[in-house]
Amino acid sequence: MPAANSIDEPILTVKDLNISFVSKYRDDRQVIRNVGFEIRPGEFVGLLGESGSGKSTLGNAILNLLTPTARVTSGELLYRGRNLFTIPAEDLRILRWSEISTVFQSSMASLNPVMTVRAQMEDVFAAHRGASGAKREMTVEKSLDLVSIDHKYLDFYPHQLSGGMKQRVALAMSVLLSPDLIVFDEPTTGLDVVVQKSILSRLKTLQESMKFAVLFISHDLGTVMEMADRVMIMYAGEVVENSPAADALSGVAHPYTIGLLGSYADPRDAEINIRYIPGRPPSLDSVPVGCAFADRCGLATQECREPKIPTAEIDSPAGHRSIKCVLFGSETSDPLPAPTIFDEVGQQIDVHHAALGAGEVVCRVEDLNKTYSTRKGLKHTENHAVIGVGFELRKGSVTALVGQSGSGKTTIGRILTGVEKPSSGTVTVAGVDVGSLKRRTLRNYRSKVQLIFQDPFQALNPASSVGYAISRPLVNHRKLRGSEVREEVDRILGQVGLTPPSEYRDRLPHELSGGQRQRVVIARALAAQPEIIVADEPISMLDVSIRAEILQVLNELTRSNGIAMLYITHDLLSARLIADEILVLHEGKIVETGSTNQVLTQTRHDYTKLLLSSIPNPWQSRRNVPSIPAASSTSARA
Amino acid sequence: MTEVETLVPRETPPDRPAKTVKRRNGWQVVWSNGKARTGIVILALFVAVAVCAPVIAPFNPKDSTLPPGLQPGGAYLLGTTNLGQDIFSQLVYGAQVSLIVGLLAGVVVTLIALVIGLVAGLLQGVVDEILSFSINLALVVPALPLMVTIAAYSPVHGLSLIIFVIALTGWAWGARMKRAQVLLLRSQDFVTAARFSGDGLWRIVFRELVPNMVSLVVAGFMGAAIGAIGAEAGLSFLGLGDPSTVSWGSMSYWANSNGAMLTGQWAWLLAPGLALSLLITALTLINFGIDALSNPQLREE
Amino acid sequence: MKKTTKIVLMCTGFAMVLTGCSPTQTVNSGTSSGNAGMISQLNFGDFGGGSNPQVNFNPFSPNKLSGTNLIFESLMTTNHANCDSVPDLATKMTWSQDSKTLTFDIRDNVKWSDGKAFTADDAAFTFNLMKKYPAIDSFGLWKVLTDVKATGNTLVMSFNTSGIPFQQQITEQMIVPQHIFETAGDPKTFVNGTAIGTGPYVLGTFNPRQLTMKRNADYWQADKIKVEQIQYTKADGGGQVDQLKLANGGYDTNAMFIPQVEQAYVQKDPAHNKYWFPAGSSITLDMNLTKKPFNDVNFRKAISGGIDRKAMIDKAELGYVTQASQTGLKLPIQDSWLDPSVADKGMVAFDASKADAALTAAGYTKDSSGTRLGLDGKPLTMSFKVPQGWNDWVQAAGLLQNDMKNLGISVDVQTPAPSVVEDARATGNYDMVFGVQGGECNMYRNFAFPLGSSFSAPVGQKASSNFARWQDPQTDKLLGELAAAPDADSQHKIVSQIQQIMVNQVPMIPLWYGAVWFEYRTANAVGWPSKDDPYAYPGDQLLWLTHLTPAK
Amino acid sequence: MLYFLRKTGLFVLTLWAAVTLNFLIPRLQPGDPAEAIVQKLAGQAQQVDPEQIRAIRLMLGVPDTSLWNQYWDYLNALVHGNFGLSYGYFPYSVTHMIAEALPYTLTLVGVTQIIAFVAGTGLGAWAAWRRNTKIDSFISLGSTFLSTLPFFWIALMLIYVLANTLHWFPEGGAYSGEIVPAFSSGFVADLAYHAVLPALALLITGSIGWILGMRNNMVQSLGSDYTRLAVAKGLKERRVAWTYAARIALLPNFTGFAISLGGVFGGTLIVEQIFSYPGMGKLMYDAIGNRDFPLLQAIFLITTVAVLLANFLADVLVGVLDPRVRRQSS
Repeated sequence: MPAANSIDEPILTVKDLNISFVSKYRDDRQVIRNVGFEIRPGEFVGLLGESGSGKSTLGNAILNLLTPTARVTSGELLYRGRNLFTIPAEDLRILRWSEISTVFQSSMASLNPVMTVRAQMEDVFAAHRGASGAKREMTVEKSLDLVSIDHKYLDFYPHQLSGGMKQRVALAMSVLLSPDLIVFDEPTTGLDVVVQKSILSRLKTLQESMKFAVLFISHDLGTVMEMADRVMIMYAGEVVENSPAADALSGVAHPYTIGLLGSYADPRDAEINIRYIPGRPPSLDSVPVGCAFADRCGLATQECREPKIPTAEIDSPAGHRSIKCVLFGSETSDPLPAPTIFDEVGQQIDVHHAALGAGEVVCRVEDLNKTYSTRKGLKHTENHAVIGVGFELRKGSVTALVGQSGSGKTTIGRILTGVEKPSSGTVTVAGVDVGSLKRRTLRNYRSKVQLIFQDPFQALNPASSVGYAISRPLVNHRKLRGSEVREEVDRILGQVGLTPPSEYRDRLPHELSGGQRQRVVIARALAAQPEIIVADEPISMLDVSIRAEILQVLNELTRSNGIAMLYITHDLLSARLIADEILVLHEGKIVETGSTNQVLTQTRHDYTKLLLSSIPNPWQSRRNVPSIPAASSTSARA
Repeated sequence: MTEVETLVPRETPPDRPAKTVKRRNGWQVVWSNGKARTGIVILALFVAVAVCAPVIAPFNPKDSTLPPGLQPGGAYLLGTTNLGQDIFSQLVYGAQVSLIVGLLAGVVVTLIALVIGLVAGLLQGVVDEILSFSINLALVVPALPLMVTIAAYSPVHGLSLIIFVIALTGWAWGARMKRAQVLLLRSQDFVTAARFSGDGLWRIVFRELVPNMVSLVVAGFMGAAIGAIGAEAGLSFLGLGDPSTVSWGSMSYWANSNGAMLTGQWAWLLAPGLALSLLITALTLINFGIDALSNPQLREE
Repeated sequence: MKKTTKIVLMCTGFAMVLTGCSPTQTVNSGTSSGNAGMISQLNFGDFGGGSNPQVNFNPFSPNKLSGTNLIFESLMTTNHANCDSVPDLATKMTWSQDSKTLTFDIRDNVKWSDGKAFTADDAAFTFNLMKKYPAIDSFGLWKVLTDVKATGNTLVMSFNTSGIPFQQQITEQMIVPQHIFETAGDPKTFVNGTAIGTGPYVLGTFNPRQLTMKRNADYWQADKIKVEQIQYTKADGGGQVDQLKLANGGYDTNAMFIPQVEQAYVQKDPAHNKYWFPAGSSITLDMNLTKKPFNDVNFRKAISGGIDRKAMIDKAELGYVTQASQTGLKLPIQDSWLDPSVADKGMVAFDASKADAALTAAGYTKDSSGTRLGLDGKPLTMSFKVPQGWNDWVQAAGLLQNDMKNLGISVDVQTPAPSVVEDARATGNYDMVFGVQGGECNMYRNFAFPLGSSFSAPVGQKASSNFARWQDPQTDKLLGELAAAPDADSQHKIVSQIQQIMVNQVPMIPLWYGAVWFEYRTANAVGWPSKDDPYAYPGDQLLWLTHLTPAK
Repeated sequence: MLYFLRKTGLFVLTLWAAVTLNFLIPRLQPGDPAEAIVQKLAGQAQQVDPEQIRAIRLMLGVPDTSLWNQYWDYLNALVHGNFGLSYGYFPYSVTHMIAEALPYTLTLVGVTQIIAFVAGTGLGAWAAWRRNTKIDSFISLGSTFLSTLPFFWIALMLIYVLANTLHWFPEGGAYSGEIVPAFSSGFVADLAYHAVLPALALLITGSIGWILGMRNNMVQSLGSDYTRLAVAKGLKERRVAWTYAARIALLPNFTGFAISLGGVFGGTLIVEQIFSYPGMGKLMYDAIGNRDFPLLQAIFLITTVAVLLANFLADVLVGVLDPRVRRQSS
C-alpha cells in the first residue's frame, strides 16, 4: 500500500518517451512521439486511442515488454524514481507484479493453456518469495473471492473457463501481490456487453478497496469515461489530451476528444445525435507535419500545419489538463475556447426512418425453431438455439435483432440466408419457403438475399481486387457483361462513397482501411440488387469514430433502394440509430418487440433493461455534467 | 495482441490519393528476405550450369576414352573415374538430373497433394473420409522402405521411376496440410460471400481458395523438391537409381563402389555431395522466404 | 544435455582405446609364431550367411557358412586347375564299361571328429538321404542314379544312363555322418550346430561377426595341415571398408573384387600382397534368338566383330580378365580341347569397319542419318538388360552400347533388379543379356546348358538354362553323343564339332572369362597357388591348404 | 467413448490396409527367390545348373498357388503370429531373424533418437530463447547447413576421417568378432564403442529436425501473450523459458517424436547399410535382395504396426500432456 505521505508523489513518471519500430528493410516508424505523463497513487487513468494510435505499444513500454523490433529511442520511465529501462534485470523482475501488474486484452491467450489456474497463480508467489509480509496476506483463494469465482475453478485449465471467467481470473491474479499499479490493456474487448459491464464494475470496486492505481488502455472512450479519474487521448503516437475525465466531458477539449465523444449517446433520449470523424488516422510512416489530426479536424487552421504545436497546460477545478492543440494556446493564462466552436468538429450522421408497418412485406418468418443436437458418448443433448421466432421484414425498412452473444441472433440470420435449415417453422420470401430450397434454387434465392459480415477483414478475398468482388453478383445474378459490368461497378462504388471509383476498383483489400472494406462489402451486397440484406454486427469490428459513418451508408442505401434489412446487433444505440423496429432476442426467444422508440423508451422486459444499462455512456455516471452539450446545439440546427 | 501497429495494414484516408500505396507482391516479399535472396542467386547459378552444361563441361560425361583414375588437376579439373570419364563434366551434367528430378517430382507431388487436399477439403462425407484415411495411411506406411522396395523391384530404372517413387511416398503430408487449409478457408466469410455472389464451385475453388493457398502450395513444392533431390541421391547411392544416368547420386554410388576412398580420389566422392548440399541449401534458403509469405511472424523486420 | 551425453560416449570410446580394447586394425592377419613349422592363424575374410549370419554347417543347405567345406569332405576333390579328380574320402573311382556303374574304394582309418569311425555306410547314407529328400539333391543326381550301396569299404552307384556327366557332382558331394543326420530329422531345416565332420578343421568359435576353425589333429592327412586356426571375419560394409581392410593386410586371403588392385592392394605391401584372378566361366552376350535380327546368323557374326572386347576388359573389368574364345572353351586351361581348325583359338578381333561392312552386306543398310536399318527397313533398336548393382557388367554394357552406336544400332541399357533380369531371361522376354556359360570341367555340362534344346522353352515359359533358345537338331545330337562318350578321344571329336557350331553359327558371343577373385598375402604363409604356380584353383581350398607352409 | 471407438476402428482399418499393402508390394514384381539364392551362390564366374534352382525351390517351399490363396494363408499365419521361415536365412524362421536384429536396431537407433530429440529440442529451445544472437545463428544456420548434406555422405566422411584415417573407431559392425555376444560389461562396452560412429551420423542428422522445429515453435510461444504475461509476473527466466515457452512449444514435436520412435523398429536402412550394422534396416535390405518375402513382409508389418501404435499412443499421450486435447477426446 502506498504510504500516506506519498499520496501526491507520482508513482509512475514517463518523460519524453519516443519509440520506433526498426527494420532492416524499411524506414524506422516512430510509433510513440514525445509522450510524457504521470500516474499518482490510487489514480484511475484511462489511455484512449483508435487502432494504430500507439496505445498498446505505450502499455508494453510501461511493462517493459516491448518486442525486440521496438526501440526506445529516448525518454525515461520512472517508477518511484527508478528508471525501469536501466535498472538491473533482477531488480526489474522483483519489481514486476509486486509493484506493477497487468491484465492483457485476451485472457484466452494470456493464460498458459497447459497449466491449471492454481499453478499459474501460485507461480507468482514462487517468483516473489521475498515479497513483504503484507503482500503475502493475499492468497489464491482470497483473490478468487474478490472476483466472485468459486474455488473449484482453481484446478481447471483455462480452456475450461468462459471468456468472462478467464478475465476475472486474470483480474484476481493481477492483485495477488497487491501492486501499486495495474496496467489493463483492452481487458474487456471481445467480451459480451453484459459480461463486460460486470467485470468493469468488479474492477472499480476492487480499485476502490485496494487503492491501486490503474492505467486502463482502451479504444472505447465511453467505457473509460465512466470509470476513469483522468483520461489520456492518443492520436498517431502522441498524447493529444491529458485531462481529468470531468473536464474532458465538459465540451471544451481537444477536437479529437470531442469527435470521439460524438459517437456516444443514450439511446433512450427522445432525440439523439451522433457524430463521426471523417477520414482516417495518418499512417505512421508519414505523419504530417504539425498537428496529426489537422487533416480530419473541422477547426484546422494554417497554424495547425506549423511544425511546432504547443501544449496548453490548464488548471481546472478537477485537476490539471494538458491539451496539444493550437486552440488552447500555449500559456496557462490563455483563455479556454468557447464550447460552441466545437460544433464544427466531426460530422453529424443523417439517418432516416420509416413508419412502422409501412412498405410491403418481403419476408415472413413464422414460428421458427432451430435445435442443435450433440452427442457425447451415449449422452444426447439438445440445444434450442431458436424458439418460436416470428417477424416480418418490409421493403425499405430496417428491423433490428438485438441480443447478447449466444442469444440465437446469428442462427436466425443464417436460416434467413439459407445457409442453415430450420428445425421447424417457415421463412417465406416471395411465396417460397426458404427451408425447402435445393442447391439450384438456393442460388437464385441468394440473388434476393445478401449478407453483410461482421469482420470486413475476413469478408473480402485477400487475393481479389475490389472490382472483382463487386463484379461477381453483377455477372452471376444480373447477367451483365463487358462494359456494363465495369460501369455498374463504378456506379456502386460511388454509391458507397468510394470515389473516384478508378482509385478503388483495382485495389486489393489489404490496401484499404477497415471502414473502406466494410463499404466494399456493402457495395457487393448492393450489387445483386437484393430484396433483403442481412447485416450481422456490421460495425462491431470498426473503430469507434467511424462506426456512425458506416451506419449512415447502410441506412441510406437500404432505404433509397427499397431493401428490407435485418440488422443483427448487440448494441441498442446503433439499433436506435437505424432501425424502425426492434426485436429483442434472449435465449432463442423474442422477449420484446415493437417500434424502436417504443422498445427503448417504454422498456418492459428486464433483459432489455439489462442491455440498455450495459451501453457505455460517458455521461451516465457523471450526472453533474450537462448532458450531451454538442447534441443540443446541433439538433437545434438540424 | 501485441504490436498492433505491425499487424494492422496501412491505411489511407479516402480523401488522400492512394499513390503512396506500394504493393508488395509475393515475389517481393520473398526477395526482400536476405536468406531467400542468397538462395535464389545460388539456384539461378545451378540452373545456368545445368542449361549451359554442354558449354561448361569440357568433356562428354559418358565419354570413357580418357585416361582412367586420374587425380584432380590439369585438363581434368576433378580427375577422372576408373572408366576414364571426366568427373568435373559429370558434376556439371549432374546438375541437370537433380534439377529435373526436383522440378518434376516437386510438381507431381504438389499436384497430387493439391488435388487430393482440395477434393477432401471441399467434399464432405464419404469422399473426405476415404481420402483422409488414405492420407493417414500413406503417412504411417514407412516411406523409405517402401521407396527402396519399389525401386528395387521395378522392371525399369530411370528418372521416371525415381519420380514415381517419390511422388507415391511424398504426397500425403502436403495433402493433409492443404486439406486443413481448404477447411479453414471454406469457412471464411469471403467464401460465403462468393456463394452469395452466385459463384459456382469451380470459380470458388480457383478464384477464392487456390489463390489464398499459393504460399502453402509453393512452400509445399519447395519442400517436395528438396525431398525429391535428396531421395534421388539416396536411392542412387544405394544403387537403386539408374546407374547409366549421370547424377550426383549415381556419381557417389560409383565413387563409393569403385573405391574412390581407397584410391584417394577425393574429388570424386566429395564433389557430388557438396554440390547436392549447396543446391539443397539454396532451396532451403528460398523456403525461408516463402515461409515469411505465409507466416508474417517470421518476416525479417 | 546433448553435450554431456556425447562426451560420455566419446569417453567410452577413448577408454577402450587406452585400455587396449582393441580397435579393428589390430584384428589382423594371422601370425606364424607358435609351434615350429606351424602357422598359428590365417584370416580368410567373410564367411557368408548374409548380414546377420546364423549357425549353419549343414552341407545340404544353400545358406551354409564358409568353413563347412573344411569340416566335411567329399569322395574325390576336383582340381579345377586341370580338372583332375584327387582322391579324398575315396581312394579310387572306377567306371564300368557302359558308364552305368561307378565304384568307389573308401579310405580306411578315417574318423569323424567325434571319434566315431567313418565307413562306406556314411557315404551311402548321404546319397540315399538325397533320394529321400529331393530338395537337398541339388544337382538332380537321382534322376540318373538308381541305387547307391555300400559293401564293405566300397561304394557302388548304379545309373539308368551314362553317369559320366554327373561324375563331378557325385564326387564332390560332401559326405555327412550317418549317426548324426539319421536322427536330425528333416535335413532341409537342420542347421548342424555340432558340425561333426571328417575334414581338416573343426568348428572353433562362432558369432555373427567371426568364425574360427581349429585344425583337426585327427584328420587323416593332418601332417599336411600347417595352419592351426582359420579365422573368418564378417565383411564390414562390403565394398570400400572391406577393400580397405584387405589393402591394410587384414586378410591373409580373400576372394573379393577390388578396384585397381595393383594400386590399391599390391602397392600397399608389394613384398607380400599378391593376387591371381584366374578365369572362370565365360561371360557371354546372350541374344534372344527368337527375335529379329538376332535370328540371323550373319547379323550375329557381324556384330561380334564390332564389339571392342579389349575396352570392356580394360575399362569395365579393369584389365583383370582375358578375352573369351568364341569356341566356348575356357582357355588356356582347356587348350587341349581346342579344335585346331578354329582360327586364332576363336579370339574374335575387333574391327568396327569390317563389322560395318558385314552388316551392310547382310542387308542391314544405314539410312542417311547413319541409323542402321533392319531387314524390314525399320531402324534397329534393342534393349540390353543388366542386373542392377552388377557394376562391371553395367559398365561393360555401356561400352557395348557405344560400340553398337558406332554401327548405327541403338541399344537401350536397362538396369532392373537382378531377379527381374533373371525372370526376363528365363521367359525369353529380352533382346540382349549377359550370360555366364561354361567353364566347368565337364564338357557336356559346358555346352548342354547353354545350347541343349531340352534346357530351353518357348518364349513366355521359363527356360532352365538355354535362355538364348538355341534350337538345333545337330547340336542336340552331338550333346547326346557327348553325354555317353566313354573316352577322351571320342569326347574330343564331339567337342570339336560343337566348337564349329559355336564359331560358325554364333549362338552366343563369349566376351571375356569371368574372373575368380583371389588375393593372398605371403607374410604369414607361403605356398599359395598363383599365376606362376597354378597347381590348384583358388576355390580348391583343401588342395592349397595342404600346400601352405609358414613364411620364413 | 465414441471418439475412442472411432479411433480404434480407424486404427484397425489402417492396420488392415497396411498389412495388405505389405503383402502386395513384394509380390507385384517378377522374380523368384530360388533364382536369387542360386544366383547369389554362383556369383558371376560360375554357370548355374538349372537343377539347383529346382532343388532350392523345393526346399523353400516357394508357394505356387494363386495370389488370393497366398493372401488368405498370409492373413491366417499373421493371426497366429507365424511368419514362416526366411528364404534368405533358410532354415531359420523369420521370427528368429527379427529377434536377432531388433535389439541392435532398438538400442542404436532408439537411444540415438531419444538423444537426438532431447538434444535437438534443447538446442532449438536455447536458440529461440537467445534468438537473434550469435548463438542462435550458429545453431540454426549450422543445423540448416548440416541438414542439406546428404546423409550417406556424412556417414562416409565420418568413416573416412574417424575410422580410416584417425583409427579412433571401427568402420562398422556392432561389435568385434573376438568378443562373445553376452551381457557382459566387456561386450556392452564393445557395443557402445562400435555404435559411436553410426550414432554420431544419426545424431547429426536426427537432431536437426528437432532443432529447427523446436526453434520455430518456441519463437512463436515466446511471442505469445501467456509468455509475455509470465515475464510481467516477474517469474525467473528459467521458469518462463521452460514452463511457459518450451512446454507448449514441445507439444507439437512430441507427436513427431513418438512416431519417429515407432519408426525405430524399421531401423535406418542407409546407416545400417553403410556401417554394416546388423539391424532391421540391413536385414530388410538383404531381404529385398534375396526376394525373401516372408522376412520382408514381417519387417514391413512390424515397422508399420510400430508406427501406427506409436501414432496412437502419441495421440493418447498428447491428450495427457495437453489438457486442451484431453477435453476434446473425453
